[in-house]
Amino acid sequence: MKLGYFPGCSLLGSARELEESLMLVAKKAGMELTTIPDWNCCGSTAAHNLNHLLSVSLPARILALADKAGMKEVLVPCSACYNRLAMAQYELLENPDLKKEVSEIIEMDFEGTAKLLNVVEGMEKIFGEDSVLKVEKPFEHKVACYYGCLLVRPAKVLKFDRPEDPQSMDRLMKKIGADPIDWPDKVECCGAGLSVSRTDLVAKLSGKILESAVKRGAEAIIVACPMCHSNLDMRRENIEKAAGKKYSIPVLYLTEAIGLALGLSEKELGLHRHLVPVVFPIREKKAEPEKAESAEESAGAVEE
Amino acid sequence: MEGHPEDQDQSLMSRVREGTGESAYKCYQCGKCSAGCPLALEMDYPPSQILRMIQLGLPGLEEKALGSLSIWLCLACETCVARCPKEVDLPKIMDFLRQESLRRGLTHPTAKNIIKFHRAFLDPVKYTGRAFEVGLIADYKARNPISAFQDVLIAPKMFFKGKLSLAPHMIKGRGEIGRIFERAMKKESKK
Amino acid sequence: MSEFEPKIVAFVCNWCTYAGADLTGTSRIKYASNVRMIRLPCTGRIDFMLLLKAFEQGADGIIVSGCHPNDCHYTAGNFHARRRWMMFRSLLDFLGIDTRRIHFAWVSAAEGAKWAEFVNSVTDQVRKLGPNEQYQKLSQAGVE
Amino acid sequence: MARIGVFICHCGENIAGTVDVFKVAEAAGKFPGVVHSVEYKYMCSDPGQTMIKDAIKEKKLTGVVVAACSPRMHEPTFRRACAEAGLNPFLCEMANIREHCSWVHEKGEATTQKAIELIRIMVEKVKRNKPLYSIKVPVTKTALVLGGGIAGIQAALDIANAGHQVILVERSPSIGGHMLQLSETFPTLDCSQCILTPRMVEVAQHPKITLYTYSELESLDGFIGNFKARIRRKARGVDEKLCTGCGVCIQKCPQKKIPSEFDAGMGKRTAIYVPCPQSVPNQPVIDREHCTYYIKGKCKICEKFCERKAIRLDQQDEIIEVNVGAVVAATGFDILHSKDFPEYGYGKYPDVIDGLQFERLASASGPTLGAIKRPSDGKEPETVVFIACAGSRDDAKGIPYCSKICCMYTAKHAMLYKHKVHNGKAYVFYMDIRAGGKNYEEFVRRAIEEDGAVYLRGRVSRIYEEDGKLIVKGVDTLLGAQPVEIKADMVVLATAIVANQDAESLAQKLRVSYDPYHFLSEAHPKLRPVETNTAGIFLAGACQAPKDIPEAVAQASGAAAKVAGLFSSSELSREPVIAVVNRLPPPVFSTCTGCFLCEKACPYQAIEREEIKDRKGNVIKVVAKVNPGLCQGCGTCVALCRVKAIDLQGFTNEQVYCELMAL
Ligand SMILES: Cc1cc2nc3c(=O)[nH]c(=O)nc-3n(C[C@H](O)[C@H](O)[C@H](O)COP(=O)(O)OP(=O)(O)OC[C@H]3O[C@@H](n4cnc5c(N)ncnc54)[C@H](O)[C@@H]3O)c2cc1C
Ligand SMILES: Cc1cc2nc3c(=O)[nH]c(=O)nc-3n(C[C@H](O)[C@H](O)[C@H](O)COP(=O)(O)OP(=O)(O)OC[C@H]3O[C@@H](n4cnc5c(N)ncnc54)[C@H](O)[C@@H]3O)c2cc1C
Ligand code: SF4
Ligand code: SF4
Ligand code: SF4
Ligand code: SF4
Ligand code: SF4
Ligand code: SF4
Ligand code: SF4
Ligand code: SF4
Repeated sequence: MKLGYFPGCSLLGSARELEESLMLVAKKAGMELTTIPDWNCCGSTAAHNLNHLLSVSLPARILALADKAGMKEVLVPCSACYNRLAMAQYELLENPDLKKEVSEIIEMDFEGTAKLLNVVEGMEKIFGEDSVLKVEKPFEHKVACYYGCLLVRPAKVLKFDRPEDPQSMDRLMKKIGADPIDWPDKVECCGAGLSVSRTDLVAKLSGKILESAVKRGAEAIIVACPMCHSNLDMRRENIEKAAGKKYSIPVLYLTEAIGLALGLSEKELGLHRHLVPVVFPIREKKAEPEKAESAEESAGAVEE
Repeated sequence: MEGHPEDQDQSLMSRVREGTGESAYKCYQCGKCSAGCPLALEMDYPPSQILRMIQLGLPGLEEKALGSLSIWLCLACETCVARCPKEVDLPKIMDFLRQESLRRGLTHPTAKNIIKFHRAFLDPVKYTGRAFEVGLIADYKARNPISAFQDVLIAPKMFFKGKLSLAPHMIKGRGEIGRIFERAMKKESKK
Repeated sequence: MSEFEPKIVAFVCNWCTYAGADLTGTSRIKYASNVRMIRLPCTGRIDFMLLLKAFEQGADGIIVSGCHPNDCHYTAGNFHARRRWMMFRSLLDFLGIDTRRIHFAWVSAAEGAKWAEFVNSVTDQVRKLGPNEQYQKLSQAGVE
Repeated sequence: MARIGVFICHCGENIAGTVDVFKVAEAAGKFPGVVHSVEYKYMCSDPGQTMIKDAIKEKKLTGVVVAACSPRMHEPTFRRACAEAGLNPFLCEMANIREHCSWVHEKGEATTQKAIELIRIMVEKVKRNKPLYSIKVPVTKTALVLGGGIAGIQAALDIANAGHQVILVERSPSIGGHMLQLSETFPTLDCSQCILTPRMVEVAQHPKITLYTYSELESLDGFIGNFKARIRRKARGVDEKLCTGCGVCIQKCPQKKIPSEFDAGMGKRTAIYVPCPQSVPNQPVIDREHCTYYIKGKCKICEKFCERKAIRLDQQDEIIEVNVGAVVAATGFDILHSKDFPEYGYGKYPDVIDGLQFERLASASGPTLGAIKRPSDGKEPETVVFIACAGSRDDAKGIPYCSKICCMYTAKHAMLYKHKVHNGKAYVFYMDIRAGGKNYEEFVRRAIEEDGAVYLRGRVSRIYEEDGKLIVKGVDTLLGAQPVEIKADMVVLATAIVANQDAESLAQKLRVSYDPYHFLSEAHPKLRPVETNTAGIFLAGACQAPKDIPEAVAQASGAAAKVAGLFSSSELSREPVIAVVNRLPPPVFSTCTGCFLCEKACPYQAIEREEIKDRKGNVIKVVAKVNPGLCQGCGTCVALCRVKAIDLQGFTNEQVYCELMAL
């Protein structure tokens, strides 16, 4: 199987481990990822904030390159890039005038035929129903699946999962033996693009998310987005300072968690790159049989 | 950024409609957006009030909206539009207001840092085709010496974790990207 | 000034516009005497071939008027008329007939003054267009 | 050969002042076919009418044109005069030379000329007029009422009390509708069941009302005065004639955990059940979906214990056919359900409930006997948040309209809660308070001023659970849109009022139109609010739009008055201005090609399909046929028919073309 692939800038830098773990798992599943040749930055929040045309044109070039390379489906692991690309694609397909204008700006014909897949959809493909992959080391932890805002909204454009209470990552986690908690902050915003310029606000928002997960007994937060990861992991000190409280809960990319369950090593998956060490509280092994319960029920059990 | 007088005597309301296809009149001020907005409490005016200022179009209110901090704090998290009963695309309007605010030179003083950051982010993209995290931090620090110290603190850690590469990535289509920037900038400022 | 007095045929519905024109009368509002009214139960009854017939009979202008949307005595007749008019107009364009000779209006039973204004304005406009020789020419061309 | 008489009126100076009536009479006399042309001062006066009558007889007129005022004024007068002289009234037309001529133009040649032309047009028309006869249809004086909520009950009682037979069809096992589920009712707070149950009993006992519960309309054919309805009586599993309603079967049934529809899921019921103890009729039905016997093939405990041997486990549905003259649709409403509120966790958190569930909690006969206890743990909630406009006025949820009653019942709920839980805190999030009825605003103010309900203007964005509390994230727009967070023990959503799920299919069965939200449409929003555009079918209650009880009752009585009016004579007389499809001798039968464009366009569903068969019964052709009971004479079909197979009597193609030829 083959998929087009758009890494995005942060996967070359601050989110290297997302790329590393994704590639390993994909390889194990025999999935070939072909990078869009000569791809550029999607412009991220910055372009979106400052210049609308730019924020559409930069993704348009990427999508045009994908079309040119004949890619039917493109996996975009960074949620931020995924969101920008999908939005631009939607806007351009809806608005022929804009499409014309942008085609001129990027000096290429924009068709926008490639279907974009986010990292969760990508993992569903790689590690789906008929996957050859076997869970070797069940990831038996209580986890909080954190989707963030960019993966599900706007629902009209992205058409991915339920926008208020998504389940797809939870399902993947159950598949590797984890126990996803039911919590209300799955799609709350972590502060995203204000990470550097208003770290104070990011610390507040991300802090709320951490607190909510920890309070409900989560032992790890599973994320799908480099921005979420950097805000919850790299900004941990800021969060702790703002909250006046320490948090040891690690933040893993879903690809890393799946990689671990598939028996890949921490080192290969890039876990050492996290600022918050990936350690779990030691649990005494209970002899009771596997509980196949719904997320709601398990959450209820914690509250008792 | 130069003002276009014939544009300015157009009401902000109709400018928004032109620029975004969204009508601020659709909003009936239920406040659901403000209730769910993660940053409403940090904003000088909660999102629904920004819309109200546009709706009324009374003297002074438009400038107040364009000069607000709110429009720069908006994270484009889309929580508001996802729940808005009238399907008002607030983030899109916020986008437009930011650009309008820049065009009219009305940006809120505290927003300057945010804008500086965005510019610092885009600069390397313009010249190399991709974002450059080390450069970004250095550049932003240069533009904004006061609040960058925190990033200076974590930058070395990131470096040692292998998360920062010291050289920017140069793509082949750099020339194209440069032209994309030029055209987009020119066209937007004319709007 | 030209001596030309256009002949205008109005197809109106019984419930709204006919009654509205009655009100113009009861209110003694004066208007151009060029118009001849054909009363029909509803604008929905108007077969647009009738309009061609009117042109053929020498009408220089045509008015079609009925109830306001949603006020149709028969619920939806006026919508049907509207929809057919859209199709008919492209047919007229195709035939080369000046669509400015046909005017559509909504005049309710309470809009006596509006009726007078409307008739006057249509009469003025058609007067400016001059006699509808075009149709005669066209139809003759078609015959020969 | 036509012999037309033209009668020109002066109307005193009203016409003669601007139009030269003498010249007009002279000109009209020369029109081909006109054998008589006179003017007179006041045509509508007795001498004027006599002139016409005499002329008809003396000159053997075959048509009459009265050139006078608007036909909307005196057409009936002159048509009657003609009829009295033995001329078919539809051979008389009027040329409007007053409202459309003398009153609106200056005195002068042009005006006189116009009057002449207007007459010429009518002369040409009347030459083509054919005698028409008004249509008489017999009326079956039995009404069918669909739905046994308060609206259906009221309509049935009013019609029956006017002396007519009524058949009342109710889908559920008992009549009463939503009102039976309510605790107390605004704005007076009287107990719903106390005022409703006597009426229910009256229905059951009324000699003129036949009640079919657990039944549904299968199909309806025919037209005003002459409908044929097929009604499906679903198998109750109980012989109504034998059952005494003792309830032993219900006590013994082992299936005890079925969520009760009547209690809006707050209570449980058995498989053999009555919705509530006050049900009318008070005989149980067996819910086959949950009954052990139907699932597993054995049980029959009810049968064993029924002393009256009334249980009929093998009963089948039965279809009965009835003839009725009028139908009243009173099928009520539904409320929006949980899947539509993911942001409020409705359906996920047991303590987020809807208005009907709160009614059941507050009802003295409800599952908690009127004590306010939250569903999750049965504790008394200390803080309750009420959310108005939940789903209503919400384009994103496809419901842009206001549900009209929720402002009122939310105030009622806050009030009832405060009456029962004195130290409790009641918060109401609202957008506007719509309390336009008699004593309504006063009622809402009482909830705020006397009972201390706290009203916050703003919508709630999100509800989630934390530490056993429901966190309600709202806003107060009166405080500058500041976010407000309330930790609640229970949340009540005033969910939108929506049409029944099967409203669309019901409308299609009845051939009445419905709005985009599937509420049944009235014939005119102001002047015909209880009629539909299908003659003989009327509307009552919330099936037409969200309504409270007073409105539902008022409309029901209105519909009943219409039915009684219709039933006041045994024959219905209608104007013959209707469409007809031509019929020709074989082998053509009709020029109708069977395209049925007319069928789609007719706003009254008056076009039917008729099969033309040869002697052996083979279908040769399917052609359109107009149902004279339904056709209202709009003529839309005529305009559409490409082969001119359908024509409108009184405004035929020939007539209108000839009018144009006379221009
Ligand atoms: C939470 C709540 C609180 C309320 N409180 C008040 C109040 O305090 N005061 C007040 O004035 N109003 C109140 N109302 C409004 C009141 O309930 C309605 O006005 C009233 O019930 C409308 O009566 P109805 O007969 O039109 O409809 P319904 O009560 O809905 O009755 C319709 C009946 O038709 C039956 N039916 C449906 N479809 C079919 C079919 N196809 N064939 C046969 N039968 C069918 C149904 O089973 C039902 O019995 C409240 C409503 C709600 C939701
Ligand atoms: C400014 C305004 C705008 C409105 N706009 C709308 C609108 O857009 N749409 C709408 O639906 N409604 C509208 N309404 C409401 C509408 O006018 C009323 O609903 C309607 O007129 C009520 O009709 P009625 O017959 O009950 O009362 P009325 O119209 O008041 O008629 C009562 C009649 O009884 C006569 N009368 C009074 N006392 C006696 C007596 N003792 N003996 C004999 N005769 C008597 C009066 O002279 C009068 O003719 C409007 C009302 C107002 C004030
Ligand atoms: S949620 Fe929508 S309608 Fe409500 S105040 Fe915000 S923008 Fe306006
Ligand atoms: S998009 Fe902006 S305004 Fe809307 S909720 Fe997010 S931060 Fe608030
Ligand atoms: S018939 Fe009409 S026009 Fe003649 S007198 Fe009577 S009211 Fe006047
Ligand atoms: S079916 Fe028999 S047991 Fe049940 S209520 Fe009727 S009579 Fe009583
Ligand atoms: S047969 Fe069905 S209804 Fe009767 S007792 Fe058994 S479960 Fe109940
Ligand atoms: S009645 Fe009140 S609560 Fe109900 S939809 Fe209308 S405004 Fe909202
Ligand atoms: S439109 Fe004319 S041809 Fe077609 S079905 Fe109707 S009557 Fe027949
Ligand atoms: S005249 Fe109107 S109502 Fe009668 S059949 Fe034709 S379309 Fe239907």
